[in-house]
Amino acid sequence: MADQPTASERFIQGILPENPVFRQLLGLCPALAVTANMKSAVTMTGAVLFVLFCANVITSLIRDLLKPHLRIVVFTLTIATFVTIADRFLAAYLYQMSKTLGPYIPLIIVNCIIICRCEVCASKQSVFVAGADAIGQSIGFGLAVSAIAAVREILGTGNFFDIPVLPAAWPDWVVMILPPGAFLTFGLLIGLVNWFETVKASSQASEVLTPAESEGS
Amino acid sequence: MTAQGKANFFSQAWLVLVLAICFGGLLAGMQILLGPIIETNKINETLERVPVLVFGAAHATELSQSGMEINPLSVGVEKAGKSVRYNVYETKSDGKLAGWVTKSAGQGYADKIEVLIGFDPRMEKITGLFVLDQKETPGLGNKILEDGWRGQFLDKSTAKPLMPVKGKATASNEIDAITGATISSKAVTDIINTAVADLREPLADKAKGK
Amino acid sequence: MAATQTKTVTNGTFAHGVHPPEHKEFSEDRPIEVMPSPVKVMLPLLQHVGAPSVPVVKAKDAVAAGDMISKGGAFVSAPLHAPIAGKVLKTAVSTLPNARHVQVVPIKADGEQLEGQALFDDVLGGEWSYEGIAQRDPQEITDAIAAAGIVGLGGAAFPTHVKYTRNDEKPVDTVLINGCECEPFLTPDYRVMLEAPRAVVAGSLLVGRAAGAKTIIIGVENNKPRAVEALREAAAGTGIQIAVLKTKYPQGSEKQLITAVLKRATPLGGLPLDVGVAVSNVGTAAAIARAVLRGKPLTHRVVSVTGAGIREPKNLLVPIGISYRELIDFCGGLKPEAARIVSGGPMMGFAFANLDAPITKGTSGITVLTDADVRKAEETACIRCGRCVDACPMGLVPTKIALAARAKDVDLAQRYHIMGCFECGCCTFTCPASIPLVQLVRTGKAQVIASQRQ
Amino acid sequence: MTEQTIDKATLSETPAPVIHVSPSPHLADQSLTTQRIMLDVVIGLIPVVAMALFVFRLYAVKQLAISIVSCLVAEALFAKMRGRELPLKDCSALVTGIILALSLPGPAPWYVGVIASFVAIGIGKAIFGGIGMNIFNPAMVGRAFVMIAFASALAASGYQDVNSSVDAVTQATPLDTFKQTGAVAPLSALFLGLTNGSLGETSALACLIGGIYLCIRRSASWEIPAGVISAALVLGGIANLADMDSGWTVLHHLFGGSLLFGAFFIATDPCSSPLTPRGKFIFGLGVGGFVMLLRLFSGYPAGVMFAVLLMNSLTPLINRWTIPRPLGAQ
Repeated sequence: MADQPTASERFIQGILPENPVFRQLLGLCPALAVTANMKSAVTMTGAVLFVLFCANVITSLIRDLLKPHLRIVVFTLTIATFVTIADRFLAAYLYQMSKTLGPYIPLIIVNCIIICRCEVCASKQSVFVAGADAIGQSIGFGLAVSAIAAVREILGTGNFFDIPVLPAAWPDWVVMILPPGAFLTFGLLIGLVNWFETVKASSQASEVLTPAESEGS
Repeated sequence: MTAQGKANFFSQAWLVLVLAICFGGLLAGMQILLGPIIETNKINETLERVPVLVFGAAHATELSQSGMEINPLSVGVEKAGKSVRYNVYETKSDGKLAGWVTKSAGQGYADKIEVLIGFDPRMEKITGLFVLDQKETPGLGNKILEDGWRGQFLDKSTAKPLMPVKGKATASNEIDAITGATISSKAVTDIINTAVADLREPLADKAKGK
Repeated sequence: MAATQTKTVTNGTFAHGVHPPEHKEFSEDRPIEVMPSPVKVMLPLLQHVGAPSVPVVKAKDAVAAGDMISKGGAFVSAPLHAPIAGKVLKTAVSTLPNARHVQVVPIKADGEQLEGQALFDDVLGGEWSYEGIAQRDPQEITDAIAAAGIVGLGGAAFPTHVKYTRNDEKPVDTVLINGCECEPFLTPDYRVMLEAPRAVVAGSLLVGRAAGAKTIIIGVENNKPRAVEALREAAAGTGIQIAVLKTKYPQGSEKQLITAVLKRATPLGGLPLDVGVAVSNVGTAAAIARAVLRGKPLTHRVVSVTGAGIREPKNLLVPIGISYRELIDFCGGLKPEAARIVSGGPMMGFAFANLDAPITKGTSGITVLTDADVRKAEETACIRCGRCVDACPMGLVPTKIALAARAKDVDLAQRYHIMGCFECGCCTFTCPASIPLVQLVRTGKAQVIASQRQ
Repeated sequence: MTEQTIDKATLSETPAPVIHVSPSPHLADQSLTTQRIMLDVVIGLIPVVAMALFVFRLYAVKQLAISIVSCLVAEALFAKMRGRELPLKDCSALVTGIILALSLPGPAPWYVGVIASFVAIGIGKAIFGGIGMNIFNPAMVGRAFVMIAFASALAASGYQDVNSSVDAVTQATPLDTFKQTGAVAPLSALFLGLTNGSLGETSALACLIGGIYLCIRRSASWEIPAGVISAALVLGGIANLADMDSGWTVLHHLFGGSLLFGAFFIATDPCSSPLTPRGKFIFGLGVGGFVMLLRLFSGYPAGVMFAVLLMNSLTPLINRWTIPRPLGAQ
């Protein structure tokens, strides 16, 4: 257990280095379905944060009691409970948003981010680490869906959080708020992330190489 | 052997069972707490619209404080041997019948369009139109949501079927079609025409009967 | 006679194929010249398809022209004979243009040689009589062909006696004599048809008799009207048909020729024998006539030295084993703009640089190409225009096979019938993106063979 | 005197030329290059462009200029981003630009052409790995994008500008007029192209002239237009027979809308159509069939774009189905 990451490492990693959407390609269903505007993306992030945090904490608390072959059942049970709570809560206090998000809140149950974090982190590490991991991953998820939603909402409607940010002459790219826009934006952003990664890797590689080369000569 | 097997089963699954019971309790508690709020939300969604469709947006807020009464009814209509049911909301102001609101739906360009239509008590004119649900082309067909376009239906007589026309509407029963979305415009108009044809007589009779 | 002539195919052809520039003008009007006798020849022990031949002479042995140098090593093999009188030297190794390293038996000229017109008359000229051919014993003819070491002179160099050995399971009903010469530039077959049509006809009758074929057809492309005329005259009264075919590359390929003339499809991976046909080149037919009627082995052949890169293009009657350098020098040498020396024609021949290599039985010509002939265009992306599909005479999809070869995907390559390709090069010739398709197909074939060995 | 001998010596001594060795074949059809094929398409498009300029005047000039410039700029930009050599010399971006412009309505705003071009080259082509690797027709990818993004500019109403000084633009497109009011445009106008529509699609005559040139040059495979036209004839014929009263005959179906333009210039894009002649014909049938289905049963008056994109997605499957039987195969 000595090589398990610490709480702060878990937190940091979730945000960018192991970003659930762009690096792990998990939770793509909401990333594509609820990113037509910032409001629903942020609400979705909130729901994910709530469910992930609760599920991680509960799983971590009972981690010593888990039987390996029953762990998925327990994860699913826990997740489903908190998803249902989140869903009811939205229906009660954010009725319009709950209608917009439609089936995607219940679908958090099968969102791989959560089951993945329970499996990878919470079932092995302490409550504190699991909680930090949940927050880190949720922030990462939030950043990713917000990035997609920002592009789609701004290009698609000229608005950001429903506030006009582009001049009225802006021709709305309706395609961006339609499903094809989600796929396009997502694909292009992943490409961008990978490109950054390659550039970073190659610059690091050349840094490593340079002293070796000078030694060689 | 069986006893041992059973014991084994419980030793394996006790955690799942305990969790299931705990979570079940939690959910039941949530439902008791939030259930009524959600129910109200659902009813309000339609009912909030009803006064606007009968009295117009300006009057609706003033009136809602006073003695307004909304009764959901279900009206059956026999049509070509088939029975069609409409959800109709009877609106009363200070005990007097103020108008009717009916939910109606029909095929649009992309998917089903669902609307609420308001009528005066005698079913002679349209007092309002609201689109509840639609999936028309953004930028074209979904202009049926816009107030300006829906406003055209206000005070239209139910005597003659409405007609969407391209360009400028001139006759009293004509509606400006949305440019580039004639099909969506026609779909909404058709929904209204059907609802009028089906409900005009039964509701007018009801109003007289009261 | 009249009945057989009406059956003659005109303008027959196969599906697909390409029209490369013919460029026969360099050498088609040059009568066959007899190469002066060389001081030395080198006879590769393997210059045919099959097993290498086994030497029967030792160094320092004196040999006369026509003496056997080596005997066939197996059924599919061919013996070698000395083209000149001389002394056998020590066995050496040489690299042939097809990049094969082979053992060669060098012979140093010694004594009096047959030269000039006398040699020409001995090989191709003189009188050719068809009398008695129909009464000859077929086995005797085949034996004579085998003893003379005759192989396909069109380029493939497949031992000829193998084709005409009677096989009761697969009887031959038609013998096709191939005078198409579809390779650009090359003209040796054309000159043989013009200058020794009776030798060709005699050889055709002999192989027809040997194989027991009912029909003998000589196929010639319609860009050689004079050859057709000469053959018609020589074949008059023999029952041999002359089929005039549309000029198209690769008309001279066995399978394509059979389709063009007989409308028969040789099974994929099969031989002409499977459809009751035996095919031989016109040059081979002439050599057979010489072997059977005059009892002389295959020691000389006609070679074109041609192309824009050679000073004086010529058709030469040369002894087998003479070096490429001597031929090029005899034709005035290379022009400065020469860029590529090809053994054979430009479509299927081998580019090589070792000019000291010897001419073999299968060498039909030396084509010297210039920079202008050789495309230097850079390879660009395949835009799937499908021109290679239109060009492939086998009905394959070259671009897909090439793609599979690049990806080393043996299964995909086989799904597209990679082994059906006979590497005619039509696809590469036609490809607008300059993709080396046939070259990739060759790598793909090697991959397939390697995977089958495992 | 010395000079001469030197000359002679060099002559006999020099087999000086550098001799290359490479595998056969050593000849290539030098007249045939990718660039030449693309130029052929441009030549084939000349009658269509001329007709568009004649009918739509400045509208056509504007759209052509915008699309061509944007496509070339996009091609250069994306090539640079991918670290490739400037690929403009293969002319494929030029072809994409012209076809894109010709598939747009004249009055479409300037940004439509610009965005369509960048999407066409970027998402339609560069992302797949550049020319030859794209599975969809780039011009149609660009057009589909703007069609959904700017629905109002590219829907039937986007073609019409009542106050325009150019005659054609003041009318509604023939297909739309028929769909809305049942009025049928005269066949001669459809054939010559004096009606409104996408810039390149109006003149059946120009499309036929350019298309036949392409087919003769074999820069477009005749099997594809043959497939499109036969499918259109059969389905249009059935529709015609089913509704004899409608003035919209099978010939109207053939000459109206972008059917011929699509058949000859869009569906024949080699990269995104099948390889074998049989596959090409099936592809053509599919395009023609989808066009007619979309025309007869959908809200879109013309469906060439969607038909081509749909069939593009089926191209790998068609290629798989139509592996030709080699000579002599069982």
